[in-house]
Amino acid sequence: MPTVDLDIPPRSAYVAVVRLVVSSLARSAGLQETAVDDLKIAVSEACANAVMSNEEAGTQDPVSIAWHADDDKVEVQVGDRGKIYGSVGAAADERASDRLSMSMALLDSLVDEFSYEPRPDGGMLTRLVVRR
Amino acid sequence: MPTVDLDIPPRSAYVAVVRLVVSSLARSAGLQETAVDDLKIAVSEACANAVMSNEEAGTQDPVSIAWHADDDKVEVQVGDRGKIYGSVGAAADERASDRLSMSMALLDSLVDEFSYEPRPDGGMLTRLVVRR
Amino acid sequence: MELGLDVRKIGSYSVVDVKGEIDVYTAPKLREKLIELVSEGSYDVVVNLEGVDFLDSTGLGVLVGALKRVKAHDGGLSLVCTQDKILKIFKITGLTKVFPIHDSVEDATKDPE
Amino acid sequence: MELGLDVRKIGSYSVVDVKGEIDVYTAPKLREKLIELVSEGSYDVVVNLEGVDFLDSTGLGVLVGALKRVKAHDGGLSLVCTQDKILKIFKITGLTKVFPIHDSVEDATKDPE
Ligand SMILES: Nc1ncnc2c1ncn2[C@@H]1O[C@H](COP(=O)(O)OP(=O)(O)O)[C@@H](O)[C@H]1O
Ligand SMILES: Nc1ncnc2c1ncn2[C@@H]1O[C@H](COP(=O)(O)OP(=O)(O)O)[C@@H](O)[C@H]1O
Repeated sequence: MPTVDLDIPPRSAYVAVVRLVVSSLARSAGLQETAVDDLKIAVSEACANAVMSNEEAGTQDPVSIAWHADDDKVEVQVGDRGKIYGSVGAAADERASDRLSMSMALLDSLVDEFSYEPRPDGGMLTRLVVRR
Repeated sequence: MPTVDLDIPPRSAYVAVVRLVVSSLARSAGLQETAVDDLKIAVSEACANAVMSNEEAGTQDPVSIAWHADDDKVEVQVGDRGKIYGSVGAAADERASDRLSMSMALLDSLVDEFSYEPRPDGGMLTRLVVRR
Repeated sequence: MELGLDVRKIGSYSVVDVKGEIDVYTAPKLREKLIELVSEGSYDVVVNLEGVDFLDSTGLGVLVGALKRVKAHDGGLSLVCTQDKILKIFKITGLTKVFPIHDSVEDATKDPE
Repeated sequence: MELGLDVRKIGSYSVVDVKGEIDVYTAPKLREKLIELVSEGSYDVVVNLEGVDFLDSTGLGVLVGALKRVKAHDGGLSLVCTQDKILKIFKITGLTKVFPIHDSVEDATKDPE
Protein backbone atom coordinates (compact mmCIF):
# COMPACT_ATOMS: atom_id res chain seq x y z
CA MET A 1 0.00 0.00 0.00
CA PRO A 2 2.50 2.70 1.02
CA THR A 3 3.77 4.61 -1.97
CA VAL A 4 6.83 6.82 -2.12
CA ASP A 5 7.43 9.01 -5.15
CA LEU A 6 10.75 10.62 -5.94
CA ASP A 7 11.42 12.94 -8.87
CA ILE A 8 15.03 13.78 -9.68
CA PRO A 9 16.59 15.98 -12.35
CA PRO A 10 17.60 13.79 -15.31
CA ARG A 11 21.27 14.03 -14.37
CA SER A 12 23.72 11.35 -13.27
CA ALA A 13 24.64 13.12 -10.00
CA TYR A 14 21.20 12.33 -8.59
CA VAL A 15 21.23 8.56 -9.03
CA ALA A 16 23.13 8.09 -5.76
CA VAL A 17 20.28 9.58 -3.75
CA VAL A 18 17.85 7.16 -5.39
CA ARG A 19 20.03 4.29 -4.20
CA LEU A 20 19.91 5.65 -0.64
CA VAL A 21 16.13 5.90 -0.77
CA VAL A 22 15.66 2.42 -2.22
CA SER A 23 18.04 0.76 0.26
CA SER A 24 16.35 2.48 3.15
CA LEU A 25 12.82 1.64 2.04
CA ALA A 26 13.71 -1.92 1.10
CA ARG A 27 15.31 -2.51 4.50
CA SER A 28 12.31 -0.98 6.28
CA ALA A 29 10.03 -3.15 4.17
CA GLY A 30 11.81 -6.17 5.63
CA LEU A 31 13.71 -7.41 2.58
CA GLN A 32 16.81 -9.49 3.31
CA GLU A 33 20.20 -7.79 2.86
CA THR A 34 20.91 -9.58 -0.44
CA ALA A 35 17.50 -8.64 -1.80
CA VAL A 36 18.10 -5.04 -0.70
CA ASP A 37 21.41 -4.96 -2.59
CA ASP A 38 19.92 -6.57 -5.69
CA LEU A 39 17.02 -4.15 -5.83
CA LYS A 40 19.36 -1.22 -5.22
CA ILE A 41 21.51 -2.24 -8.20
CA ALA A 42 18.46 -2.81 -10.41
CA VAL A 43 16.88 0.56 -9.61
CA SER A 44 20.23 2.28 -10.05
CA GLU A 45 20.60 0.66 -13.48
CA ALA A 46 17.13 1.77 -14.49
CA CYS A 47 17.94 5.32 -13.35
CA ALA A 48 21.30 5.28 -15.14
CA ASN A 49 19.55 4.29 -18.37
CA ALA A 50 16.95 7.02 -17.88
CA VAL A 51 19.50 9.67 -16.98
CA MET A 52 21.83 8.81 -19.86
CA SER A 53 19.10 9.06 -22.46
CA ASN A 54 18.00 12.39 -20.97
CA GLU A 55 21.53 13.79 -20.75
CA GLU A 56 22.02 12.81 -24.38
CA ALA A 57 18.69 14.34 -25.42
CA GLY A 58 19.32 17.46 -23.27
CA THR A 59 15.86 17.19 -21.74
CA GLN A 60 15.01 18.67 -18.35
CA ASP A 61 11.94 16.62 -17.47
CA PRO A 62 12.46 14.74 -14.22
CA VAL A 63 13.11 11.05 -13.89
CA SER A 64 10.32 9.68 -11.69
CA ILE A 65 10.84 6.81 -9.30
CA ALA A 66 7.73 5.26 -7.76
CA TRP A 67 8.08 2.82 -4.85
CA HIS A 68 5.17 0.64 -3.93
CA ALA A 69 5.26 -2.11 -1.28
CA ASP A 70 2.49 -4.48 -0.35
CA ASP A 71 2.25 -7.79 1.47
CA ASP A 72 3.42 -10.02 -1.36
CA LYS A 73 5.74 -7.79 -3.40
CA VAL A 74 7.70 -4.60 -3.85
CA GLU A 75 7.32 -2.79 -7.16
CA VAL A 76 9.51 0.06 -8.38
CA GLN A 77 8.84 2.02 -11.54
CA VAL A 78 11.36 4.35 -13.15
CA GLY A 79 10.00 6.64 -15.85
CA ASP A 80 11.69 9.25 -17.98
CA ARG A 81 10.92 11.56 -20.90
CA GLY A 82 14.22 11.15 -22.73
CA LYS A 83 14.66 9.88 -26.22
CA ILE A 84 14.53 6.18 -26.95
CA TYR A 85 17.65 4.64 -25.60
CA GLY A 86 18.88 2.60 -28.57
CA SER A 87 19.59 5.80 -30.45
CA VAL A 88 22.03 7.20 -27.90
CA GLY A 89 25.51 7.77 -29.36
CA ALA A 90 28.23 5.60 -27.90
CA ALA A 91 30.74 7.46 -25.74
CA ALA A 92 34.39 7.12 -26.74
CA ASP A 93 35.26 3.47 -27.27
CA GLU A 94 32.76 2.03 -24.78
CA ARG A 95 29.86 1.16 -27.03
CA ALA A 96 26.61 2.23 -25.44
CA SER A 97 24.89 -0.91 -26.66
CA ASP A 98 27.47 -3.06 -24.80
CA ARG A 99 26.63 -1.16 -21.68
CA LEU A 100 22.90 -1.34 -22.30
CA SER A 101 22.99 -5.07 -22.85
CA MET A 102 24.92 -5.51 -19.59
CA SER A 103 22.37 -3.27 -17.90
CA MET A 104 19.54 -5.37 -19.27
CA ALA A 105 21.25 -8.57 -18.11
CA LEU A 106 21.54 -7.12 -14.60
CA LEU A 107 17.95 -5.90 -14.52
CA ASP A 108 16.73 -9.23 -15.82
CA SER A 109 18.56 -11.36 -13.28
CA LEU A 110 18.38 -9.16 -10.15
CA VAL A 111 14.61 -8.88 -9.83
CA ASP A 112 11.73 -11.31 -10.19
CA GLU A 113 9.93 -9.36 -12.90
CA PHE A 114 11.35 -6.77 -15.25
CA SER A 115 10.01 -4.81 -18.20
CA TYR A 116 11.43 -1.88 -20.15
CA GLU A 117 9.03 -0.20 -22.52
CA PRO A 118 8.41 3.07 -24.33
CA ARG A 119 5.77 5.26 -22.71
CA PRO A 120 2.91 6.32 -24.93
CA ASP A 121 3.76 9.98 -24.27
CA GLY A 122 7.54 9.70 -24.81
CA GLY A 123 10.45 8.34 -22.82
CA MET A 124 10.75 4.91 -21.29
CA LEU A 125 9.29 3.10 -18.31
CA THR A 126 11.19 0.43 -16.38
CA ARG A 127 9.12 -1.74 -14.08
CA LEU A 128 10.79 -3.90 -11.44
CA VAL A 129 9.07 -6.37 -9.14
CA VAL A 130 10.53 -8.28 -6.20
CA ARG A 131 8.26 -10.94 -4.74
CA ARG A 132 8.47 -11.62 -1.04
CA MET B 1 17.86 25.21 -10.43
CA PRO B 2 17.80 21.43 -9.80
CA THR B 3 14.64 20.35 -8.09
CA VAL B 4 14.03 17.08 -6.29
CA ASP B 5 10.52 16.13 -5.21
CA LEU B 6 9.77 13.42 -2.70
CA ASP B 7 6.31 12.31 -1.64
CA ILE B 8 6.01 10.03 1.37
CA PRO B 9 3.01 8.46 3.09
CA PRO B 10 1.96 10.68 6.02
CA ARG B 11 3.42 8.22 8.54
CA SER B 12 6.28 8.60 10.97
CA ALA B 13 8.24 5.61 9.66
CA TYR B 14 9.04 7.52 6.46
CA VAL B 15 10.67 10.58 8.02
CA ALA B 16 14.03 8.79 8.26
CA VAL B 17 14.24 8.41 4.50
CA VAL B 18 13.64 12.15 4.09
CA ARG B 19 16.62 12.79 6.35
CA LEU B 20 18.78 10.54 4.18
CA VAL B 21 17.71 12.38 1.05
CA VAL B 22 18.24 15.84 2.53
CA SER B 23 21.69 14.98 3.95
CA SER B 24 22.78 13.52 0.66
CA LEU B 25 21.50 16.42 -1.45
CA ALA B 26 22.84 19.05 0.97
CA ARG B 27 26.27 17.46 0.96
CA SER B 28 26.26 17.21 -2.84
CA ALA B 29 25.17 20.86 -3.01
CA GLY B 30 28.36 21.73 -1.15
CA LEU B 31 26.94 22.75 2.23
CA GLN B 32 29.32 22.46 5.18
CA GLU B 33 28.83 19.53 7.54
CA THR B 34 27.23 21.70 10.26
CA ALA B 35 24.85 23.27 7.75
CA VAL B 36 23.99 19.78 6.47
CA ASP B 37 23.15 18.63 10.01
CA ASP B 38 21.13 21.77 10.76
CA LEU B 39 19.08 21.48 7.58
CA LYS B 40 18.55 17.77 8.20
CA ILE B 41 17.13 18.47 11.66
CA ALA B 42 14.94 21.31 10.36
CA VAL B 43 13.46 19.25 7.52
CA SER B 44 12.94 16.31 9.86
CA GLU B 45 11.07 18.59 12.29
CA ALA B 46 8.88 19.91 9.49
CA CYS B 47 8.13 16.34 8.40
CA ALA B 48 7.43 15.25 11.98
CA ASN B 49 4.92 18.07 12.36
CA ALA B 50 3.29 17.17 9.04
CA VAL B 51 3.19 13.45 9.79
CA MET B 52 1.81 13.90 13.31
CA SER B 53 -1.04 16.08 12.18
CA ASN B 54 -1.83 13.57 9.42
CA GLU B 55 -1.61 10.56 11.70
CA GLU B 56 -3.95 12.31 14.10
CA ALA B 57 -6.33 13.27 11.30
CA GLY B 58 -6.11 9.79 9.75
CA THR B 59 -5.50 11.26 6.30
CA GLN B 60 -3.70 9.38 3.56
CA ASP B 61 -2.56 12.25 1.37
CA PRO B 62 1.19 12.26 0.99
CA VAL B 63 3.57 14.66 2.68
CA SER B 64 5.46 16.41 -0.12
CA ILE B 65 9.05 17.50 0.22
CA ALA B 66 10.45 19.80 -2.47
CA TRP B 67 14.19 20.47 -2.65
CA HIS B 68 15.44 23.37 -4.69
CA ALA B 69 19.08 24.50 -4.83
CA ASP B 70 20.48 27.46 -6.70
CA ASP B 71 23.67 29.49 -6.54
CA ASP B 72 22.80 31.59 -3.52
CA LYS B 73 20.46 29.38 -1.49
CA VAL B 74 18.84 26.04 -0.79
CA GLU B 75 15.10 26.02 -0.24
CA VAL B 76 13.08 23.09 1.10
CA GLN B 77 9.30 23.05 1.30
CA VAL B 78 7.32 20.49 3.27
CA GLY B 79 3.60 20.39 2.57
CA ASP B 80 0.85 18.25 3.98
CA ARG B 81 -2.92 17.89 3.89
CA GLY B 82 -3.45 17.13 7.56
CA LYS B 83 -5.52 19.12 9.96
CA ILE B 84 -4.18 22.29 11.50
CA TYR B 85 -1.57 21.35 13.98
CA GLY B 86 -2.63 23.27 17.08
CA SER B 87 -5.72 21.13 17.36
CA VAL B 88 -3.84 17.85 17.69
CA GLY B 89 -4.57 16.09 20.97
CA ALA B 90 -1.62 15.77 23.33
CA ALA B 91 -0.30 12.22 23.77
CA ALA B 92 -0.04 10.95 27.35
CA ASP B 93 1.57 13.59 29.56
CA GLU B 94 3.80 15.18 26.92
CA ARG B 95 1.76 18.15 25.83
CA ALA B 96 1.80 18.47 22.06
CA SER B 97 2.08 22.23 22.31
CA ASP B 98 5.31 21.88 24.33
CA ARG B 99 6.67 19.73 21.57
CA LEU B 100 5.44 22.04 18.86
CA SER B 101 6.96 25.08 20.50
CA MET B 102 10.31 23.25 20.75
CA SER B 103 9.93 22.25 17.11
CA MET B 104 9.28 25.86 16.14
CA ALA B 105 12.31 27.03 18.14
CA LEU B 106 14.48 24.50 16.29
CA LEU B 107 13.08 25.43 12.88
CA ASP B 108 13.52 29.09 13.63
CA SER B 109 17.13 28.87 14.74
CA LEU B 110 18.50 26.16 12.42
CA VAL B 111 17.75 27.83 9.08
CA ASP B 112 18.10 31.36 7.74
CA GLU B 113 14.45 31.76 6.80
CA PHE B 114 11.47 29.83 8.10
CA SER B 115 7.74 30.07 7.67
CA TYR B 116 4.92 27.73 8.68
CA GLU B 117 1.54 28.54 7.20
CA PRO B 118 -1.81 27.01 6.35
CA ARG B 119 -2.24 26.11 2.68
CA PRO B 120 -5.29 27.59 0.98
CA ASP B 121 -6.46 24.08 0.09
CA GLY B 122 -5.90 22.50 3.52
CA GLY B 123 -2.91 21.31 5.49
CA MET B 124 0.23 23.26 6.26
CA LEU B 125 3.29 24.36 4.32
CA THR B 126 6.71 24.74 5.96
CA ARG B 127 9.27 26.71 3.99
CA LEU B 128 12.95 26.57 4.93
CA VAL B 129 15.75 28.56 3.34
CA VAL B 130 19.49 28.23 3.89
CA ARG B 131 21.59 30.96 2.31
CA ARG B 132 25.03 30.04 1.06
CA MET C 1 14.82 1.66 11.93
CA GLU C 2 15.84 0.22 15.27
CA LEU C 3 16.36 2.20 18.45
CA GLY C 4 18.72 0.44 20.84
CA LEU C 5 17.58 0.67 24.47
CA ASP C 6 19.67 -1.09 27.11
CA VAL C 7 19.03 -0.60 30.79
CA ARG C 8 21.60 -1.24 33.53
CA LYS C 9 21.68 -0.54 37.26
CA ILE C 10 24.56 1.50 38.70
CA GLY C 11 24.04 1.94 42.45
CA SER C 12 20.63 3.48 42.86
CA TYR C 13 20.61 4.73 39.27
CA SER C 14 18.93 3.18 36.25
CA VAL C 15 21.02 3.98 33.19
CA VAL C 16 19.41 3.77 29.77
CA ASP C 17 21.95 3.50 26.94
CA VAL C 18 20.22 4.73 23.80
CA LYS C 19 21.59 3.86 20.36
CA GLY C 20 20.39 5.20 17.02
CA GLU C 21 18.05 7.96 15.94
CA ILE C 22 15.40 9.35 18.28
CA ASP C 23 12.72 10.77 16.01
CA VAL C 24 8.95 10.88 15.55
CA TYR C 25 8.98 7.17 14.69
CA THR C 26 11.27 5.83 17.41
CA ALA C 27 10.50 8.25 20.28
CA PRO C 28 7.42 6.24 21.37
CA LYS C 29 9.72 3.26 22.08
CA LEU C 30 11.86 5.43 24.33
CA ARG C 31 8.74 6.77 26.07
CA GLU C 32 7.50 3.23 26.77
CA LYS C 33 10.84 2.20 28.20
CA LEU C 34 11.00 5.23 30.51
CA ILE C 35 7.40 4.73 31.66
CA GLU C 36 8.21 1.08 32.37
CA LEU C 37 11.22 2.07 34.50
CA VAL C 38 9.21 4.50 36.59
CA SER C 39 6.39 2.01 37.03
CA GLU C 40 8.99 -0.46 38.32
CA GLY C 41 10.13 2.06 40.92
CA SER C 42 13.21 3.55 39.22
CA TYR C 43 13.09 7.24 40.02
CA ASP C 44 16.77 8.07 39.48
CA VAL C 45 17.23 7.76 35.78
CA VAL C 46 20.22 8.53 33.56
CA VAL C 47 19.65 8.62 29.82
CA ASN C 48 22.94 8.09 28.01
CA LEU C 49 22.73 9.83 24.61
CA GLU C 50 26.33 9.15 23.54
CA GLY C 51 25.17 6.56 20.99
CA VAL C 52 22.47 8.82 19.56
CA ASP C 53 22.98 10.20 16.04
CA PHE C 54 19.82 12.23 15.82
CA LEU C 55 17.36 13.79 18.23
CA ASP C 56 14.24 15.78 17.40
CA SER C 57 11.47 17.58 19.27
CA THR C 58 9.50 14.36 19.80
CA GLY C 59 12.54 12.91 21.59
CA LEU C 60 12.82 16.08 23.68
CA GLY C 61 9.12 15.80 24.50
CA VAL C 62 9.64 12.26 25.76
CA LEU C 63 12.57 13.31 27.96
CA VAL C 64 10.59 16.23 29.39
CA GLY C 65 7.66 13.92 30.07
CA ALA C 66 9.90 11.40 31.84
CA LEU C 67 11.46 14.15 33.93
CA LYS C 68 8.01 15.21 35.12
CA ARG C 69 7.21 11.60 36.01
CA VAL C 70 10.33 10.95 38.09
CA LYS C 71 10.00 14.34 39.80
CA ALA C 72 6.49 13.34 40.91
CA HIS C 73 8.33 10.63 42.89
CA ASP C 74 11.04 13.01 44.15
CA GLY C 75 13.46 11.47 41.67
CA GLY C 76 15.64 12.94 38.97
CA LEU C 77 16.50 12.46 35.32
CA SER C 78 19.89 13.43 34.00
CA LEU C 79 21.51 13.04 30.62
CA VAL C 80 24.93 12.00 29.34
CA CYS C 81 25.93 13.89 26.21
CA THR C 82 29.17 15.30 24.82
CA GLN C 83 28.19 15.53 21.14
CA ASP C 84 27.99 19.12 19.90
CA LYS C 85 25.19 18.43 17.42
CA ILE C 86 23.00 16.91 20.14
CA LEU C 87 23.89 19.51 22.79
CA LYS C 88 22.88 22.17 20.27
CA ILE C 89 19.30 20.82 20.28
CA PHE C 90 19.10 21.18 24.06
CA LYS C 91 20.57 24.69 23.93
CA ILE C 92 18.20 25.97 21.26
CA THR C 93 15.16 24.71 23.14
CA GLY C 94 16.37 26.00 26.52
CA LEU C 95 16.48 22.49 27.99
CA THR C 96 20.09 22.79 29.18
CA LYS C 97 18.49 24.62 32.12
CA VAL C 98 16.02 21.80 32.71
CA PHE C 99 18.23 18.71 32.54
CA PRO C 100 21.54 18.08 34.32
CA ILE C 101 23.85 17.11 31.44
CA HIS C 102 26.97 15.08 32.22
CA ASP C 103 30.10 14.19 30.27
CA SER C 104 30.05 10.53 31.24
CA VAL C 105 27.87 7.87 32.82
CA GLU C 106 30.40 7.71 35.67
CA ASP C 107 29.85 11.40 36.34
CA ALA C 108 26.08 11.05 36.14
CA THR C 109 25.99 8.18 38.62
CA LYS C 110 28.29 9.62 41.27
CA ASP C 111 26.57 9.67 44.63
CA PRO C 112 25.60 13.15 45.73
CA GLU C 113 28.02 14.43 48.38
CA MET D 1 30.05 11.89 -4.27
CA GLU D 2 33.76 11.29 -4.39
CA LEU D 3 35.45 8.38 -6.10
CA GLY D 4 38.87 7.65 -4.61
CA LEU D 5 41.47 6.80 -7.26
CA ASP D 6 45.03 6.12 -6.10
CA VAL D 7 47.69 4.79 -8.45
CA ARG D 8 50.82 2.97 -7.34
CA LYS D 9 53.52 1.07 -9.20
CA ILE D 10 54.29 -2.53 -8.20
CA GLY D 11 57.03 -3.89 -10.47
CA SER D 12 55.78 -3.45 -14.02
CA TYR D 13 52.18 -3.13 -12.87
CA SER D 14 50.13 0.00 -12.33
CA VAL D 15 47.68 -0.65 -9.52
CA VAL D 16 44.60 1.57 -9.24
CA ASP D 17 43.00 1.44 -5.79
CA VAL D 18 39.38 2.49 -6.24
CA LYS D 19 37.31 3.65 -3.25
CA GLY D 20 33.61 4.44 -3.22
CA GLU D 21 30.76 3.90 -5.64
CA ILE D 22 31.33 3.41 -9.36
CA ASP D 23 28.14 4.52 -11.04
CA VAL D 24 26.87 6.58 -13.96
CA TYR D 25 28.12 9.74 -12.22
CA THR D 26 31.56 8.61 -11.10
CA ALA D 27 32.47 6.14 -13.87
CA PRO D 28 33.75 8.94 -16.18
CA LYS D 29 36.40 9.78 -13.54
CA LEU D 30 37.58 6.17 -13.57
CA ARG D 31 37.61 6.18 -17.39
CA GLU D 32 39.78 9.33 -17.46
CA LYS D 33 42.24 7.86 -14.99
CA LEU D 34 42.57 4.63 -16.98
CA ILE D 35 42.98 6.50 -20.28
CA GLU D 36 45.65 8.64 -18.63
CA LEU D 37 47.54 5.55 -17.46
CA VAL D 38 47.54 3.98 -20.92
CA SER D 39 48.59 7.25 -22.54
CA GLU D 40 51.55 7.34 -20.12
CA GLY D 41 52.60 3.88 -21.26
CA SER D 42 51.11 1.71 -18.49
CA TYR D 43 49.80 -1.37 -20.26
CA ASP D 44 49.74 -3.77 -17.30
CA VAL D 45 46.96 -2.47 -15.15
CA VAL D 46 45.41 -3.87 -11.98
CA VAL D 47 42.15 -2.33 -10.80
CA ASN D 48 41.68 -3.02 -7.10
CA LEU D 49 37.95 -3.08 -6.36
CA GLU D 50 38.23 -4.07 -2.69
CA GLY D 51 37.22 -0.56 -1.57
CA VAL D 52 34.27 -0.38 -3.95
CA ASP D 53 30.77 -0.49 -2.44
CA PHE D 54 28.81 -0.29 -5.64
CA LEU D 55 29.42 -1.05 -9.32
CA ASP D 56 26.98 -0.64 -12.19
CA SER D 57 26.97 -1.22 -15.94
CA THR D 58 28.65 2.11 -16.67
CA GLY D 59 31.55 1.00 -14.46
CA LEU D 60 31.67 -2.34 -16.28
CA GLY D 61 31.67 -0.44 -19.58
CA VAL D 62 34.68 1.58 -18.46
CA LEU D 63 36.58 -1.56 -17.42
CA VAL D 64 35.79 -3.28 -20.74
CA GLY D 65 36.91 -0.17 -22.64
CA ALA D 66 40.18 -0.02 -20.68
CA LEU D 67 40.79 -3.71 -21.32
CA LYS D 68 40.46 -3.13 -25.06
CA ARG D 69 42.92 -0.24 -24.83
CA VAL D 70 45.66 -2.11 -22.97
CA LYS D 71 45.20 -5.15 -25.22
CA ALA D 72 45.86 -2.93 -28.24
CA HIS D 73 49.33 -2.51 -26.67
CA ASP D 74 49.69 -6.24 -25.84
CA GLY D 75 49.02 -5.40 -22.21
CA GLY D 76 46.51 -6.75 -19.73
CA LEU D 77 43.97 -5.57 -17.22
CA SER D 78 43.11 -7.62 -14.18
CA LEU D 79 40.90 -7.01 -11.19
CA VAL D 80 41.18 -7.57 -7.46
CA CYS D 81 37.85 -8.45 -5.90
CA THR D 82 36.67 -10.76 -3.13
CA GLN D 83 33.31 -9.13 -2.35
CA ASP D 84 30.37 -11.34 -3.24
CA LYS D 85 28.07 -8.49 -4.16
CA ILE D 86 30.60 -7.10 -6.66
CA LEU D 87 31.62 -10.52 -8.05
CA LYS D 88 27.93 -11.16 -8.69
CA ILE D 89 27.84 -8.23 -11.13
CA PHE D 90 30.71 -9.73 -13.13
CA LYS D 91 29.10 -13.16 -13.11
CA ILE D 92 25.68 -11.97 -14.31
CA THR D 93 27.21 -10.05 -17.21
CA GLY D 94 29.58 -12.87 -18.20
CA LEU D 95 32.66 -10.73 -17.50
CA THR D 96 34.28 -13.29 -15.19
CA LYS D 97 35.40 -14.89 -18.48
CA VAL D 98 36.82 -11.62 -19.77
CA PHE D 99 38.79 -10.34 -16.76
CA PRO D 100 41.31 -12.20 -14.64
CA ILE D 101 39.97 -11.68 -11.10
CA HIS D 102 42.39 -12.03 -8.17
CA ASP D 103 41.94 -12.32 -4.41
CA SER D 104 44.65 -9.78 -3.58
CA VAL D 105 46.86 -7.13 -5.14
CA GLU D 106 49.84 -9.34 -4.30
CA ASP D 107 48.35 -12.14 -6.36
CA ALA D 108 47.52 -9.83 -9.24
CA THR D 109 51.06 -8.44 -9.42
CA LYS D 110 52.97 -11.70 -9.24
CA ASP D 111 55.33 -11.99 -12.18
CA PRO D 112 54.18 -14.55 -14.73
CA GLU D 113 56.23 -17.75 -14.47
N1 LIG E 1 13.66 -5.36 -22.75
C1 LIG E 1 14.86 -5.95 -22.92
N2 LIG E 1 15.13 -7.07 -22.22
C2 LIG E 1 16.33 -7.68 -22.34
N3 LIG E 1 17.33 -7.24 -23.14
C3 LIG E 1 17.10 -6.13 -23.86
C4 LIG E 1 15.89 -5.42 -23.78
N4 LIG E 1 15.96 -4.34 -24.60
C5 LIG E 1 17.19 -4.38 -25.14
N5 LIG E 1 17.88 -5.45 -24.71
C6 LIG E 1 19.25 -5.83 -25.03
O1 LIG E 1 20.06 -4.68 -24.89
C7 LIG E 1 21.05 -4.66 -25.90
C8 LIG E 1 21.01 -3.36 -26.59
O2 LIG E 1 19.78 -3.26 -27.26
P1 LIG E 1 19.49 -2.06 -28.26
O3 LIG E 1 18.80 -0.99 -27.54
O4 LIG E 1 18.77 -2.61 -29.44
O5 LIG E 1 20.98 -1.60 -28.57
P2 LIG E 1 21.65 -1.12 -29.97
O6 LIG E 1 20.61 -0.34 -30.72
O7 LIG E 1 22.80 -0.28 -29.49
O8 LIG E 1 22.07 -2.39 -30.66
C9 LIG E 1 20.78 -5.83 -26.83
O9 LIG E 1 21.72 -6.82 -26.50
C10 LIG E 1 19.37 -6.27 -26.49
O10 LIG E 1 19.24 -7.66 -26.59
N1 LIG F 1 5.24 30.29 12.92
C1 LIG F 1 5.68 30.15 14.18
N2 LIG F 1 6.90 30.61 14.51
C2 LIG F 1 7.37 30.48 15.76
N3 LIG F 1 6.70 29.86 16.75
C3 LIG F 1 5.48 29.41 16.48
C4 LIG F 1 4.90 29.50 15.19
N4 LIG F 1 3.67 28.91 15.24
C5 LIG F 1 3.50 28.47 16.49
N5 LIG F 1 4.59 28.76 17.24
C6 LIG F 1 4.81 28.43 18.66
O1 LIG F 1 4.51 27.07 18.84
C7 LIG F 1 3.88 26.91 20.11
C8 LIG F 1 2.61 26.16 19.93
O2 LIG F 1 1.75 26.97 19.20
P1 LIG F 1 0.23 26.55 18.99
O3 LIG F 1 0.11 25.82 17.70
O4 LIG F 1 -0.60 27.77 19.10
O5 LIG F 1 0.05 25.56 20.20
P2 LIG F 1 -1.18 25.28 21.17
O6 LIG F 1 -2.44 25.51 20.38
O7 LIG F 1 -0.99 23.87 21.58
O8 LIG F 1 -1.00 26.27 22.30
C9 LIG F 1 3.67 28.25 20.71
O9 LIG F 1 4.65 28.41 21.71
C10 LIG F 1 3.88 29.24 19.57
O10 LIG F 1 4.51 30.41 20.01
